[in-house]
Amino acid sequence: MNITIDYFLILSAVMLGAGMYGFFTRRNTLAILISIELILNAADINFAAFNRLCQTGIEGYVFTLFSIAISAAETAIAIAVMINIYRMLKNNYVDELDTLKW
Amino acid sequence: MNFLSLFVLIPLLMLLGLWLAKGVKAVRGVMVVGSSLLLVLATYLTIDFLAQRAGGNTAEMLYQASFTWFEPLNISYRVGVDGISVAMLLLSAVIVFTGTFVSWKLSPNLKDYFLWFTLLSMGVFGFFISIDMFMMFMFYEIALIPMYLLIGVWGTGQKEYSAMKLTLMLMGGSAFLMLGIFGIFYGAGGQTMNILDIANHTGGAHPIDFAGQCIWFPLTFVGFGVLGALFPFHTWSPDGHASAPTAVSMLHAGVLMKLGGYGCFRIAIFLLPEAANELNWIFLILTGISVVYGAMSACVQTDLKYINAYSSVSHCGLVLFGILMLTTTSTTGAVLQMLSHGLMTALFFALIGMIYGRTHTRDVRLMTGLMQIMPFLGVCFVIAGLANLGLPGLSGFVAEMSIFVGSFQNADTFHRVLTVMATCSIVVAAVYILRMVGKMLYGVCTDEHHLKLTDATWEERFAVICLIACIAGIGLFPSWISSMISDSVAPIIDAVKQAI
Amino acid sequence: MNTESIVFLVLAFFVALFSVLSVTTKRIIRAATYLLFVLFGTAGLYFLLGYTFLGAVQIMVYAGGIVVLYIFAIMLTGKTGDAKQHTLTVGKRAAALVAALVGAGLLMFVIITHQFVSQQLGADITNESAAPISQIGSSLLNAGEEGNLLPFEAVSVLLLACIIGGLIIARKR
Amino acid sequence: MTYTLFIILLPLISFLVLGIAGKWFSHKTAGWIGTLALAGVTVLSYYAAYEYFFVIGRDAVTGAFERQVPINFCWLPFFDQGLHFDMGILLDPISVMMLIVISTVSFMVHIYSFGYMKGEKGFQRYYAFLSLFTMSMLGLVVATNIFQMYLFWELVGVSSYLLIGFYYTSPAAIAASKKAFIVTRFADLFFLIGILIYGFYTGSFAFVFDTPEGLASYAQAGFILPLALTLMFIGGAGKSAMFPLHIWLPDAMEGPTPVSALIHAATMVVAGVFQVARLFPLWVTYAQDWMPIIIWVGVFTAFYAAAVACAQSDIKRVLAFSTISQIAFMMVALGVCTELQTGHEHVGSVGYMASMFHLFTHAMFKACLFLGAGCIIHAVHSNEMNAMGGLRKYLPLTHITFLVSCLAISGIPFFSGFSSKDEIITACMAYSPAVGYIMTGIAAMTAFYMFRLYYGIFWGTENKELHAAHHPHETKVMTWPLIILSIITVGVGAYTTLAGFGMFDGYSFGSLISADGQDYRIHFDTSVALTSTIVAICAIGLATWIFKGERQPIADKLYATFPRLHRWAYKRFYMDEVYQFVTHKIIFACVSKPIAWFDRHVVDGFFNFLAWGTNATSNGIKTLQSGRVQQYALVYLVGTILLIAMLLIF
Repeated sequence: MNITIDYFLILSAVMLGAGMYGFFTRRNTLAILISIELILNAADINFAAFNRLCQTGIEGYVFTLFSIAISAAETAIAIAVMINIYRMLKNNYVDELDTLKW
Repeated sequence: MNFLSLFVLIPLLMLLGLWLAKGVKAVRGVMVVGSSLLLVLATYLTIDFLAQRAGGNTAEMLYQASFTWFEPLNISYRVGVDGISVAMLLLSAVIVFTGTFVSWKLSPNLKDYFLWFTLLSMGVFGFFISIDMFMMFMFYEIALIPMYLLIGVWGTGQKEYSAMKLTLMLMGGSAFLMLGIFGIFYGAGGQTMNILDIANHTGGAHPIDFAGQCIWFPLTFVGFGVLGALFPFHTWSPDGHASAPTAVSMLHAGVLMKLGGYGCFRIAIFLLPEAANELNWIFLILTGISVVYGAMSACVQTDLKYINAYSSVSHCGLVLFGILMLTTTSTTGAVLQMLSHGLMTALFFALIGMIYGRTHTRDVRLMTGLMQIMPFLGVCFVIAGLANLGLPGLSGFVAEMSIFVGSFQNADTFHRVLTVMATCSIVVAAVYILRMVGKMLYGVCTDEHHLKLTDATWEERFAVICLIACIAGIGLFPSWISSMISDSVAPIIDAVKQAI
Repeated sequence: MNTESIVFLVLAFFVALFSVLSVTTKRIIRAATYLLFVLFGTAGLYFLLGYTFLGAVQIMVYAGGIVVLYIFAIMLTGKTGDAKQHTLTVGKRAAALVAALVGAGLLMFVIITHQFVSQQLGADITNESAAPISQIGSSLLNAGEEGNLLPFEAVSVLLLACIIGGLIIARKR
Repeated sequence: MTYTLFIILLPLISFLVLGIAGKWFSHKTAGWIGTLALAGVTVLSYYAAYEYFFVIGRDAVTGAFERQVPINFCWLPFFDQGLHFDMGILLDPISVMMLIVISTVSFMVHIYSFGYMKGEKGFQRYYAFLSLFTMSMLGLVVATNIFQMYLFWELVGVSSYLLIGFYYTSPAAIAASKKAFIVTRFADLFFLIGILIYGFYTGSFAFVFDTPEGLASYAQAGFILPLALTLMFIGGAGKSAMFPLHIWLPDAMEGPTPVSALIHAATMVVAGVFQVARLFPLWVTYAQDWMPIIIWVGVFTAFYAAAVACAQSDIKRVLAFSTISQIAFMMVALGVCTELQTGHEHVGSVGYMASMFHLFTHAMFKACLFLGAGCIIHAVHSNEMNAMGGLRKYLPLTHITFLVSCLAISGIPFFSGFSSKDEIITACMAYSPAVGYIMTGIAAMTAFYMFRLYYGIFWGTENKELHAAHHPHETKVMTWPLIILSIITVGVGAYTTLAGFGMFDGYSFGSLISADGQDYRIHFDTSVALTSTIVAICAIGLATWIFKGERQPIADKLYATFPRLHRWAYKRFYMDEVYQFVTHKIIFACVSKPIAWFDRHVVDGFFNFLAWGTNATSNGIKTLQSGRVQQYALVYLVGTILLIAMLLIF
């Protein structure tokens, strides 16, 4: 059995599916963020795998690096926002955060 | 500096003055000075206009001036007046002047109120001096928007609903209107927004072909007709008037509704003569219905303002009716009716407002014997009522007779029958006016709260007397103003007649 | 069946399992823990691909930084469970499930039907794409044809902005 | 004769002064201002009449009195067909006669009101309205064209409204004033339509139009001109209270009694007759076939009103119905007039003269009757006959003048009513004996109900308790007008009776006013005169037999025998109820209410529905914008899946 790119892609598809499911069903904002991390990771794996198995050069590699950096930044900000929201509204469930709605 | 522009400039300066004014006294001062200036200006304009006409100046529009405002669409700030506009400007000035006095003690936020009031009057004046379609439209919108706030903030009853309804319906009308205006603009070659240039095409056929006219005519007519309380687009009027504060009702019924009739004539009929000849029967039927229907509805209303609003529907229907009859007399009568209705309905609303301010009810069934308690207001109310039902010697008679005689000059049965139908309204008018007067003023006052009420204050008396003087003035000496109007109407009607 | 294959399969199973667990568990702290496992698994995959630096970054930044942030955030917001999950209607849950499954399925269909021109994991990996750290470093700081200086700078500015933003947003007023 | 302008201006000024500044005047000052203005008007009117008839006199060529138009100007131009609304003063025999009648009666009423209205609240207002009315009525009769007539016609309507509603605290007065105004305005609508038709087809609003073009357009118009005239007649019928538009007049008695005398007996109500007389040349020339309308409306009204008058118990109502009946006589007289040319060989033209003559005499004696009734009401504070009886002891002057007027209206020789009524019957006889006999019969009914009234008031059962409480008495200022009016009645009557029977050959009424303006000397047709006199005397005798005594067994028996008839007549044959039904149950309930409902619910409902629809739509769309990120993502995903699937499939 030879592991080709397909296996990586299927794995990342599973991760993506799981992430999406979590994103749709979770109510806690932090849980949603976790799901987003899953999705990002799936993408990262794809970058790395494509770069390694289908290509010469290092673009995918570098992109993965950037992706990790950006997701770190994103998480930091998101968590800061959520803590702030929690502090103000004592709540972090997405369906109840509707103060600014309409 | 063209002196017509003062009609826009003075309200602008008044706005500035009001903005800077501190305290109620200063606000009133600015309003009184400004509106008096406008009145003086309008009077001067009338005299000078008549003098110029007498001096042989036969130009279609006098005191013309223009500068380009927006090149790509050929929009210019272009002003000029003929007899009709002069009459309307005079009317507006009188109503604004008296409206100031009627709102003397309004609260809260007198200053804000007058700011919007002045903005509204600026729109009205601007509309009447403009001869550029787009400018007219713009001033029309300027006049509409403050109405929303004036009713919504200072109104009574279900004011938000009424304000919303009024604004939305009139805005709907403007949507049609804008379509129509752009239709005319592009139909006439997209070269000019100037009404005179479009109308006075040199030789040959009208620049807008017949099919095009038949599309743009209903659009513009309905667009302005909504404001002129054309059946079935009149329903904003009862609610709007009932909720509006007194001076706003005055200005709205007195002047703003006249924008509708004026616009119908100036744009729909003047610019689209062939369609006007062809399609006027539809609108004649609608206005004929308006006239009788409004009067009939007024008979069973119990709210004073509703009675007057429906009576306005009837009278404004008569305005459009007269215009659509397309004879010089009837159109002159229609303009006279605009003047007369403007004055008398303003008077009526002023009085209703004053009575309402005292009794806190507008239900005729709850008031009796007010004549004994407030004789001045009672007598003026009777005079207003008599003016409304077309008593000779007051302005309504002159206008109605001109319309009826003029309408009857159309020699076919259709127009005849409609005219006869419309004349029926004068009987019905008597019914609702007398019913109202009889219930409210006559009899013995039984309500003990009403017994303590006081008669009019000096500023109220002043406003009311001004209006009555104007009504009686037109009613007793109609020929100068009638001639002034017809001088301007006749060429237009001739042109329309020739367009067939 | 070479070693790489076995390792990959084990890692893939591990990652997939914890991904699913992480989104289905009811307790959020567990979800964070499962995420940690997923991230470790991913790092393993990078190692497997020969990208050791990437794997190290993955562990340091993700596992060491972000998950810790999560844990702190979860603790700060005080609620450990996603209790509200129960209130989600069956219909909505089913819709989400179906959408996720169909999405993933569609993706797999595309992956499987598409013929990728791919090398195999294992011996015949060329050195070119092994990407030694020196090459990465010079690429990141190179403004030339092959360089990635601009995105690098952009990310650095972004990170700076995030530091400041995070501070300001989360600051107690 | 430009000074005639002041005949209109004086009362106008008086109205404005009293109307605007009245409340600062004392009652006395206000009364004096009004009365002096009217005195001025009276003097001017008499002088104008003198000048018109005797200084200017007959035209040398035609031998007729020519129209004088001292003032005429375009008040309001209309711009099509050269139509214009003129205002001016037209003097011809009938307008001059009307000037005399109006100013005389109005002056009398002004004087009388000093006493009658003494101490009333709104005394100044009363005099202001009287001035307004007088002004309008004078303007009406001197109108130079039909439109000016219409203008003043409306004004008299309004002043009548204001005066009927003078006691505005009484519900009956309010209702009566409203009714009067609306009914007459309804009739005026037809008048207006008639004017419109007339103006369009003749190209003018003038009364007489004898240029060739005018004639041509008349000829073209065919039935149009009679139609226009008939429509105008309906207007006149409304003002003159012809059946079925008469219902307002009896109710109008709610106004102060002097007002009834002035407006609802002597002047305004004859406006319709005056209008027909004014347009009479047109009627005779172009619409002769339509004239029976006038006759039969008149005949029926005369009969109907006389019948109702026999059963009324309110003395003012009896007089009101008697007025209706008498005006109908005038109408009939105009209707039976078939030619313009006068002279004894042209019997067809007598009606015009007779009508005008009756208008004149009726104004005088009916005003006298009303003012007398006013004295009585003033004395006993009631309108009902059963509150009176035996008043001759308390009110001797009133009694005598009332008797004189009753004799006049009954048509007894040597009283003015005899001469004019006799001429009317002669004219009717000439037209058709049937009409003549019917009118004679109605004249007898007149005599009967007038003497029923007379005996009911001054003889019969005395209501002693009431009289003891009130001490009925007369006031001097109120009796003077009565005396003057009855002197006129007797004077005119004696003079014309003697002249008519050929005792001497002098001027008579016909010398001044006749259909074509020629001198026409009245000579009675002895058979007609004799018949009507005998009939009248019999009727009076009958009334005496029935009603004179203290107890009235015959009357009671009659009531008992014909209870239904009496009840129907008393209820005026339920005409008011019919109107009530039509206006309230049909027009209000079945037209106005549904229209108002339709407006609120259908028309407005449609726009509210539009608003609701917009709102509902946007509410529907709004739920899509739920603000839930997860839902968005789900939708986004579904969209993506669909797109990809589509790409894969196609």
